[in-house]
Amino acid sequence: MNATVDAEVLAMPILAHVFGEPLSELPQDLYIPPDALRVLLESFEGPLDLLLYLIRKQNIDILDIPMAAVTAQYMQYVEAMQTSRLELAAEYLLMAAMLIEIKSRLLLPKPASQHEGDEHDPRAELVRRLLEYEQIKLAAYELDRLPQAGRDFQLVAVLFERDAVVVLPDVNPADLRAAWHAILARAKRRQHHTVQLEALSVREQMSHILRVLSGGRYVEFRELFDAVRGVPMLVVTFIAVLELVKEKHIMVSQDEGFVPIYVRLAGSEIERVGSLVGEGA
Amino acid sequence: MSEAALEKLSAAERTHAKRVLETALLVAGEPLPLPTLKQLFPLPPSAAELSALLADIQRDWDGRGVELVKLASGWRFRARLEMQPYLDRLNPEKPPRYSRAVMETLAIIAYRQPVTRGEIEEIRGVTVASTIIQALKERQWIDVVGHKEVPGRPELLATTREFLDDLGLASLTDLPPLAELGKLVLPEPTS
Amino acid sequence: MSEAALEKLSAAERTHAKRVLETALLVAGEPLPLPTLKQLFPLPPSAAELSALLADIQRDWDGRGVELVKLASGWRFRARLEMQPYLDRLNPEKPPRYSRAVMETLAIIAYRQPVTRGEIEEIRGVTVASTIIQALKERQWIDVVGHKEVPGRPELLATTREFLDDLGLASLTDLPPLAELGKLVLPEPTS
Repeated sequence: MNATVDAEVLAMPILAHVFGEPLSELPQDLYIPPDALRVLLESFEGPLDLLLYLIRKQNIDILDIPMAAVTAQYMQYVEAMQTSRLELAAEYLLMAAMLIEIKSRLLLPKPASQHEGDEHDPRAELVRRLLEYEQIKLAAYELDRLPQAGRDFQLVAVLFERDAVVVLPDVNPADLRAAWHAILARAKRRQHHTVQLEALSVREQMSHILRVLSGGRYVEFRELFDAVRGVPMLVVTFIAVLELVKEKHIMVSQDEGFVPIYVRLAGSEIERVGSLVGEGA
Repeated sequence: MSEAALEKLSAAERTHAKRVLETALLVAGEPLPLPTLKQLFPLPPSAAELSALLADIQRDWDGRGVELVKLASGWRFRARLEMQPYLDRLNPEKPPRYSRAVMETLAIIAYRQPVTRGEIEEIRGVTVASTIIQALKERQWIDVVGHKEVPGRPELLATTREFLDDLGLASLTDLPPLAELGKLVLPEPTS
Repeated sequence: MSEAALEKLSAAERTHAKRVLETALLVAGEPLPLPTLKQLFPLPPSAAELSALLADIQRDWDGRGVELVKLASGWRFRARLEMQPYLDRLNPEKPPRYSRAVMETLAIIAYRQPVTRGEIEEIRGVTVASTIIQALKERQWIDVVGHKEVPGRPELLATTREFLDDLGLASLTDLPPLAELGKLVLPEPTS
């Protein structure tokens, strides 16, 4: 119901002004000209704020509020308020009712017989609320004075062109070991078993590879290896490829780093466009 | 900030680590906590080494327009306050200040969290417009941390790390202390 | 980039102007053209002075992870490409894998360094594509540490510090030991 005040979330004057000019221009007496009232309404955040203002303006000890005077002043503000901004008045009226209630309870004779020690001042709750509100009001003021990102200081934003850069492959020591492992295994076979393996199957495998490559096909290097047939066959195949390269039967190529290696028959580049060579070698 | 923590690192290692840290902090676009900073390194330095390196970087930036600060969510570079007048010349349209209604609501949430909207209204003595809560949520300064087990199960509101980050605070304890009740004095009007 | 352009400015003015420029460029989030940079100053420096100051800032950032570059749309700070591996650690994406040829080449360089390309080919039993060596150099994982005094003076290749960093190794001695590899090697064909 206080929407018109609160809706001005961003448009309000800065906080310092609340304690500064708008309030200082208010008339000292209780007569409030209509123009000043507008300023007044926009300057106060609610009945507590108005009450606090009245108390502070008159330099009243908040712990000893003269209820009659403050209530009378408050009522005049609220009445002035009602004439122009009725929609704001409800909360102010509620406060007025509370003030009058406190005042009337102060006027009533205390029930002397009981609760002698209980010096319950009906103003206590109001004082507590006023103090609590004032505390928050000050905290809000201090909070607003803290430097704010974007408003009072800027954040560093240096470009990092992540997207413009190809993501590089990751490697861990285990990969490296595996690679070395493969080299060693290969080298071992070459050193110690080449003759034996060759006698066994290298020539056969060479023929097989030539058949696979027939027709000028490009075959990915790894496709030549059939892991299912066991480690010795992998080695044999590898040696066969080497042998074929050495004898210039096939070409092994890689266009650039990180792309598959391709194998094709030597001298078959002119047939790239079509299959001038028939099926079967 | 013990220098001893760095003695294990060679000068070259230290320079290298500082360069990596500085770069990451400059490009991050958000505060980086220590665990994230550790991830930068295949061989993460210890927390003590990292803190010492960060302190070292902080010193490197002494007297420059940008500073490395430790915030609630981590470390980040930001321009010093005194640079703002120059930067404002490039962007004259500054973000607006929030109204008192917003700031009071924010202050109640900051100092009394977790708190319901009803409790905020009780302290302020007026209803709190949804637009205020909405604005603070959109700014990512507050969010809902639960629901109070009372009829209607109202949202329990609290401030976020972004709130602390944006105000340059490392924790809620760095908020300006609340004035003592009973000793409250309003700032003097300028008149 | 004439130094003469700066002679009109005192040392203090120059330091101050550089600080303002550096800060504005670090926070801008977009390239800033010279006319915009001029706006930073109530008393704008001349274009020549501005260029000289920017060149000066560029030099200040030599050897750091971030560089000041002049793009078509203006000046801006950006992270150097070599920082990518570290920055990528912050938000890891699934990286692709190297081909076997690359891995084997790298393994030979790591274990047998310094080593020539010819020696790598000898060990691998196949020719090593220039692109593989090039890619590893660009990745800054290997570099040339000298030349072998044989005909053709081939490059001697070795792994770099970045290589160790990226693989999470403190030193080459942390590579999986070769002695162990004996056990890991494929089963003897006699079996």
